[in-house]
Amino acid sequence: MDFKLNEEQQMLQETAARLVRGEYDFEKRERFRQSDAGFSEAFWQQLSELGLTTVPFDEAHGGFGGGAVELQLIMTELGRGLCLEPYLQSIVFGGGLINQAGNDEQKNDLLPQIAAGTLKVAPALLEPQSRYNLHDVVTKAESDGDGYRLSGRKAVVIGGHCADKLIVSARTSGEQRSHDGISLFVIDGNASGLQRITYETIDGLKGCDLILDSVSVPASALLGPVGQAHAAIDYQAGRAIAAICAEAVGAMEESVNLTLEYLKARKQFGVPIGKFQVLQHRMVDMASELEQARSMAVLAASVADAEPGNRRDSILAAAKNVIGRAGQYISEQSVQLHGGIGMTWEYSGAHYAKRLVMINHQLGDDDHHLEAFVALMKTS
Amino acid sequence: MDFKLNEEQQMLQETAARLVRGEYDFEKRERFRQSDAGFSEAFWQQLSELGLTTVPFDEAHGGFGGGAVELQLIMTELGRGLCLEPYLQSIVFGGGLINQAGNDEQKNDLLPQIAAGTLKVAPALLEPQSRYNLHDVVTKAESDGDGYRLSGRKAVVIGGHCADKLIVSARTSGEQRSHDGISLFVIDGNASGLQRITYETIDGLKGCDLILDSVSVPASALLGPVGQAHAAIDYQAGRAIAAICAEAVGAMEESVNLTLEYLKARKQFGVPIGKFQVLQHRMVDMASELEQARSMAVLAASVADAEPGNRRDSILAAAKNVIGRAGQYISEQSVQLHGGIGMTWEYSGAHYAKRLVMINHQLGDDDHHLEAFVALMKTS
Amino acid sequence: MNINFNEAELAFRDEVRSFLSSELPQDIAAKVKGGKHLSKEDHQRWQQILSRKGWYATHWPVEYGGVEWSAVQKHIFDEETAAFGAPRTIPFGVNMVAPVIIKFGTEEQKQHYLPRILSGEDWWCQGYSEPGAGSDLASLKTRAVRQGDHYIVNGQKTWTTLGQHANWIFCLVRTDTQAKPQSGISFLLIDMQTPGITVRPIITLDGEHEVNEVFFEDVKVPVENLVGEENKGWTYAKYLLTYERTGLAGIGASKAALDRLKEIAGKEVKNGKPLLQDPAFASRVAQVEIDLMAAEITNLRIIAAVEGGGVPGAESSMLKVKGTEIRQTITDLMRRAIGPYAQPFPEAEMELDYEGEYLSSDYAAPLAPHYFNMRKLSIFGGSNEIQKNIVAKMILEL
Amino acid sequence: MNINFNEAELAFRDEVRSFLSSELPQDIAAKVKGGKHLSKEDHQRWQQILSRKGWYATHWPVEYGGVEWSAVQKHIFDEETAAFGAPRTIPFGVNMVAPVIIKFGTEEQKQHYLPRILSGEDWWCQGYSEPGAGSDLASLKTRAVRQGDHYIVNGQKTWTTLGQHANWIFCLVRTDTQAKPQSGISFLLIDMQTPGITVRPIITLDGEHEVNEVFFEDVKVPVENLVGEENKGWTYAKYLLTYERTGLAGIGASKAALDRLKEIAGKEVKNGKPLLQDPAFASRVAQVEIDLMAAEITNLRIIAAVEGGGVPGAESSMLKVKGTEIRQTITDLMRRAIGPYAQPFPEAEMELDYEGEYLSSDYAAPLAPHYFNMRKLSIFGGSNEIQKNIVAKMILEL
Repeated sequence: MDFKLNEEQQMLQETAARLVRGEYDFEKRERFRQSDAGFSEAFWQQLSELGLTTVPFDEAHGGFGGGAVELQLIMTELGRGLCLEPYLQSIVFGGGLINQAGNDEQKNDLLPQIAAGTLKVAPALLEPQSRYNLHDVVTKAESDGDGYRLSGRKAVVIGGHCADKLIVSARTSGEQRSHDGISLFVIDGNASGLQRITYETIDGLKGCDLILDSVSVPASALLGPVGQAHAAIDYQAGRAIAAICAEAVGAMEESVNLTLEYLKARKQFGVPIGKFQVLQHRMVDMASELEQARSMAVLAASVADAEPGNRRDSILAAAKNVIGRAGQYISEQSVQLHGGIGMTWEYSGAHYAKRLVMINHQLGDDDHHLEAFVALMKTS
Repeated sequence: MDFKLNEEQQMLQETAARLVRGEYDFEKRERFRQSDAGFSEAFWQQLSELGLTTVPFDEAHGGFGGGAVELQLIMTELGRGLCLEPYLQSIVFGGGLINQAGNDEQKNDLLPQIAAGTLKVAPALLEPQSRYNLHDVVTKAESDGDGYRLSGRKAVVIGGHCADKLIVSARTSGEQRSHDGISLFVIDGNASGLQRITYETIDGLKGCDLILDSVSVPASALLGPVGQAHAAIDYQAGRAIAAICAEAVGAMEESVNLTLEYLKARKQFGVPIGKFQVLQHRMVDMASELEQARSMAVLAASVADAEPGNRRDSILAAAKNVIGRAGQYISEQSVQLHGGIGMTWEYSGAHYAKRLVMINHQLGDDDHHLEAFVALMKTS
Repeated sequence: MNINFNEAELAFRDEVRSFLSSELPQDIAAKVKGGKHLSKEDHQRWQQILSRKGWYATHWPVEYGGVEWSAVQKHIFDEETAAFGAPRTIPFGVNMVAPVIIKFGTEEQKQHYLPRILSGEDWWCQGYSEPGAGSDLASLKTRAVRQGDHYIVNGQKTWTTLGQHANWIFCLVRTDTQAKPQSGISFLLIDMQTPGITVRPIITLDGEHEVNEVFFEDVKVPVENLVGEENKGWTYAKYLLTYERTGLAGIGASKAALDRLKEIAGKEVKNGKPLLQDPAFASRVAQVEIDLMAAEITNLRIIAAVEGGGVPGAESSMLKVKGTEIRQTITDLMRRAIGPYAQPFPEAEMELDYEGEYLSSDYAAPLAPHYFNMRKLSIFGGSNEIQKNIVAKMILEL
Repeated sequence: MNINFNEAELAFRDEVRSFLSSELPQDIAAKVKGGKHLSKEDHQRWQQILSRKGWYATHWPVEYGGVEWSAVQKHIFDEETAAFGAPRTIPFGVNMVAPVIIKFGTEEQKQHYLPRILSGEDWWCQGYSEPGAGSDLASLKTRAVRQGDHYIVNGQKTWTTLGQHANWIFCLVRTDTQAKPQSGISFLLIDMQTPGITVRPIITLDGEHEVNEVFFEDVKVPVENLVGEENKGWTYAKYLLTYERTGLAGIGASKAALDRLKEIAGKEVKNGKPLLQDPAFASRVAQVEIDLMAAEITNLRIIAAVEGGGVPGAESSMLKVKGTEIRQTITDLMRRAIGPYAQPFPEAEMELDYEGEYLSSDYAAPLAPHYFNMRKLSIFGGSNEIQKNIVAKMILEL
């Protein structure tokens, strides 16, 4: 049993940390956020130049051959900087889907570009009625000659606004919530019939809903065996969960630190407010939730690349549940302990607070994952 | 809108309060508890002499003609004294069942004796498999000539150890959890085939399980129309809920007071521990839960005698839910704030702590009543 | 004891309801219920309707244009207006500065200011908090120095709610730096048009412009704008603190919000069924409904005590904490209800006159911002921690 | 980074498991799992089995009869013993007084006391707390006055766990009343058979006799029973406080308790189905299982840090709070699981040799008493409030 990073991992972490520290203060983030892309293309390029975008991919595809632990280290640093780049969507989740479900041709074509950061992809899996349920799919893909024609709507595609290609789940057979009959398609961002309704999110990211109105794609757009995409979606969502847990931990660490500093600096009634016992204990509770979250991020990373099955699913559900609850607690208490200042747009802490709550709305909230955990629990 | 007591009610409250104050300190309670009966027959007689046992009954039956508000006042004082007498079981719940379901002969025969305190009854409605569900009944009552023969087991009959008569629910038809087909029988405590397994409860009361092994009763033992007892059971359980909520409030008030006094008296690190802000805020939270509980006890009393229906059921479920949660919170925090001393048998506070948690196990706990409330909630 | 409304109270409720049915503009109510932005004009339009009816200054004596309502009537009015979706009354003029002027002001001040508040001519804001003095008002630093017939005011106020709409501000200012912190404070009325005043917006984390900073640089304020005696401002502020305490818990608003939550959760779908039929979500809704039920009765008990001649004391602090926790729980559940759609922030959908298509539904856009906005409930108006300090000291005597 | 056990660790776990399978007496394990009373003899029997194996003094250096286990091995041992239902080690001798004697005692003291602890000949109890000094040990009042070759001890200790079984007690006593509160305290070993000592049971709210008061009236204690230097007792007590910190969170015990909870909730019936299939109850069980999972990893992270040469610091305090909350939640759910049958208190069913019929089930009787008993977890051993004070000061530097 060993929680220590090896030398390579330490270097990776240091690289990511140094980059974020150097390139991503709050003011810069605000500028990136307000740009058209909603993030920094320059920073994205630096991620690529430093090889960070290549981390999870095989060497054969221009990758670094890293696993969930390496992704965890990077995501934590990106979380600490509240970074806006679509690393989770393109490198972890989208790349993962292609890597798992794609054929050699697709992998050889797409993965090197994704790893190099020159091609951005975004998974488009949710729908207006699906909530967090990835197998609640009504978007239809009908055979059309050699290819398919897709119609429907995909919801809240974070990073979808800037994706060169979208990885869309659609139903080729089966009932609305059946695990069988879901297929994945890689669709060009400028495909005819594809409309993106772009928006900012409350926590400063960008995304879109996709309207697919008889979008025609060739057979080669199909990712993996027809109707059998659920396994890959489920497995890769698990990898994404582990990654977003790590991101959340980075954001929580920063939020806890900001709050602690504030308690030491801010005076009221003649003393630093951190001298008030109630606030001290609240701060301890925040630190304690952070420890729980850290532990679950580590545990999630340790199973993210494992065989699919009950143990992996349970741990990932548990991790997202803990991170969701800890994130909301730390968010709310950081605002509360800051008082008014914690509620202002111009204070970075407020944006950590928002991101932490919104992470609970990505890839399933704590209620969703508690229910998932119960379903996996031996109850008799 | 008026929360004030009228003069009669004030007198009633003062009478009950004076009696409990005078006759029921903790040492006496310990003596009563250790007696064979498990309570004070003398105190029971005083309740009767002062007319307190007559309160809910009609004047025609030797009663005072009071309602739920009057019962609330008495129960709160009994709760404050942690009184052990079976007032809830005999006067409120048992008497109520006879009053609602009984025919004139039964009422004229039994109610005056109950009101006078000379006859004690106890409702025996639960069963080993039923949890808090009063219509989960497998005890059978089969027609047997002019009468019935009952077989089965009734569970956790508080006050059943000393009851002269037991009011037993049994199934005359229908499935195990059907509302239809439940009948009530008034059975002599010394009926042949009836065995009582007597025990103390963790909070110092006494009760028993009943084993009915072909207990024969005449037709006149049937209380109300055959198979139709559910309505009376449900309604009277509601009256009992309102009463036990009031009892809980009395116990909570005493528990909160004891804790507050302790915070002021006990010194550590050279100051009264009530000077520590964390303990102050905890104490405020306890007081706040008490206020919520008080409000719900008032509200429960205001609907306990009302027409049956959704509003009454919802409010009573809500009340018991609030009281259950507030009681447990106050119990646990009173122990915590007292430290070790709060865990000792010889300190009265520990017994309030136990009673408050156990009230949650009588007539349905907070989970049970939350579920009941949800079932009554308009969800579409 | 009869905790239901009596006949007179029921009749009053009917009167209020029928007034609201006929007089509350539908467009305004729709915005309030939908959590959309309200303009200054919306507020003023509704205020003038109330004023015409004589129901605006519900806390004033009749002689100044108020109404003589019992505590129960005030409560009924608050409940019903919240239920119908009337805009909340902006309290700074009618419910804050006016009572101080009525109690401590000169006859001239009463004659001048009160009618202008009733008519809506003046929009007041509050100048209490400072960057270094939030919950700890006694440490405020804004200075007012007497020079002949004027005070010269220098300093900064913050968290000034809707200061961007205001033409008057009432301030606590330090007039004696030698005295003990609480003794050198005065209560000053300041025309926002006076040279030297700058209002700077504070944008909150939900993107709203609701609060402001107000800077004072050599602002000349006539001495007749002093309320009461110099250096007695702390007393007047404390008077106001006890005065404005009923309704702090926002029970009526929470009831309206709970209805909205149930409506939304009835429309949202989870696995093909209304979310409100999901046992776990329904339980969470039920639990907050139950807690609100209890808080409502607690509120009524306090109101009844006031009715009986009592003064709402620290009990209100306790209820404020509970009430804000409940409200925050409701906003948490509303945000949760819409699942992934809590993330998009289509600001246009929150605007008054949005007529485009909605991204997901007509109710989703404001829910997450609203959740974040409502974090203020446990901070402003005396943080919940301060409220608990008050209860510990005043009621529990710890 | 590999957070799974390595092969050597897995091999060790197998060794522990096979030892427990063959050597842990079934009757004792059944009592532990069923929450029944354990006798002094049960404890001693198990202790002697461990001693024979050389696995009793897991925290001692090898030279005194301990074993050289890594932090991970200790953790595995704790987990497995808890899972198998071994009695918890009574810590006062082997894990508390012994480390102090080893670190600060004389050679004679080591030679005399340590073998008797290993053999089980001596049963130690702890004399720290006093009626006026619970969390605030510095204010203790029990006096020891030097008279020739003896100290004369007068005073009272309390919360002395299992003092009724003990023949030795280690005490903090005041030897200098002039010095600062923490400087005048000494660490004294006292034979319980000495005249002047009285042990009085304290019955706890669950009816148990687990703790005691110990009275000292002119008790003569030989000076050679002083550990280390006079007036340095506070230092030794503090050493012990850091020493005994791993395992405070009781993760192993909580895991065993969670298994038991699930077993019980699988047998209990609600509306004809196992309670564990009730969505609401299952969610509560799942939530505590998840929290325990996180706490377990936190524990492992602390252990790994110790392994790497670190000292478990205030992180243990944080984990102690979380761990006791989890354990208390589990006992709460166990009590809830049995519904109305939480009320009956059939004490006989909790006895060692009960062979009668069970009122409801063989597991119900101890659950409510156990819930009440476990309230102590957040009080004793430094209340959770004190733990948070420590974290605030030591880690957060507030």
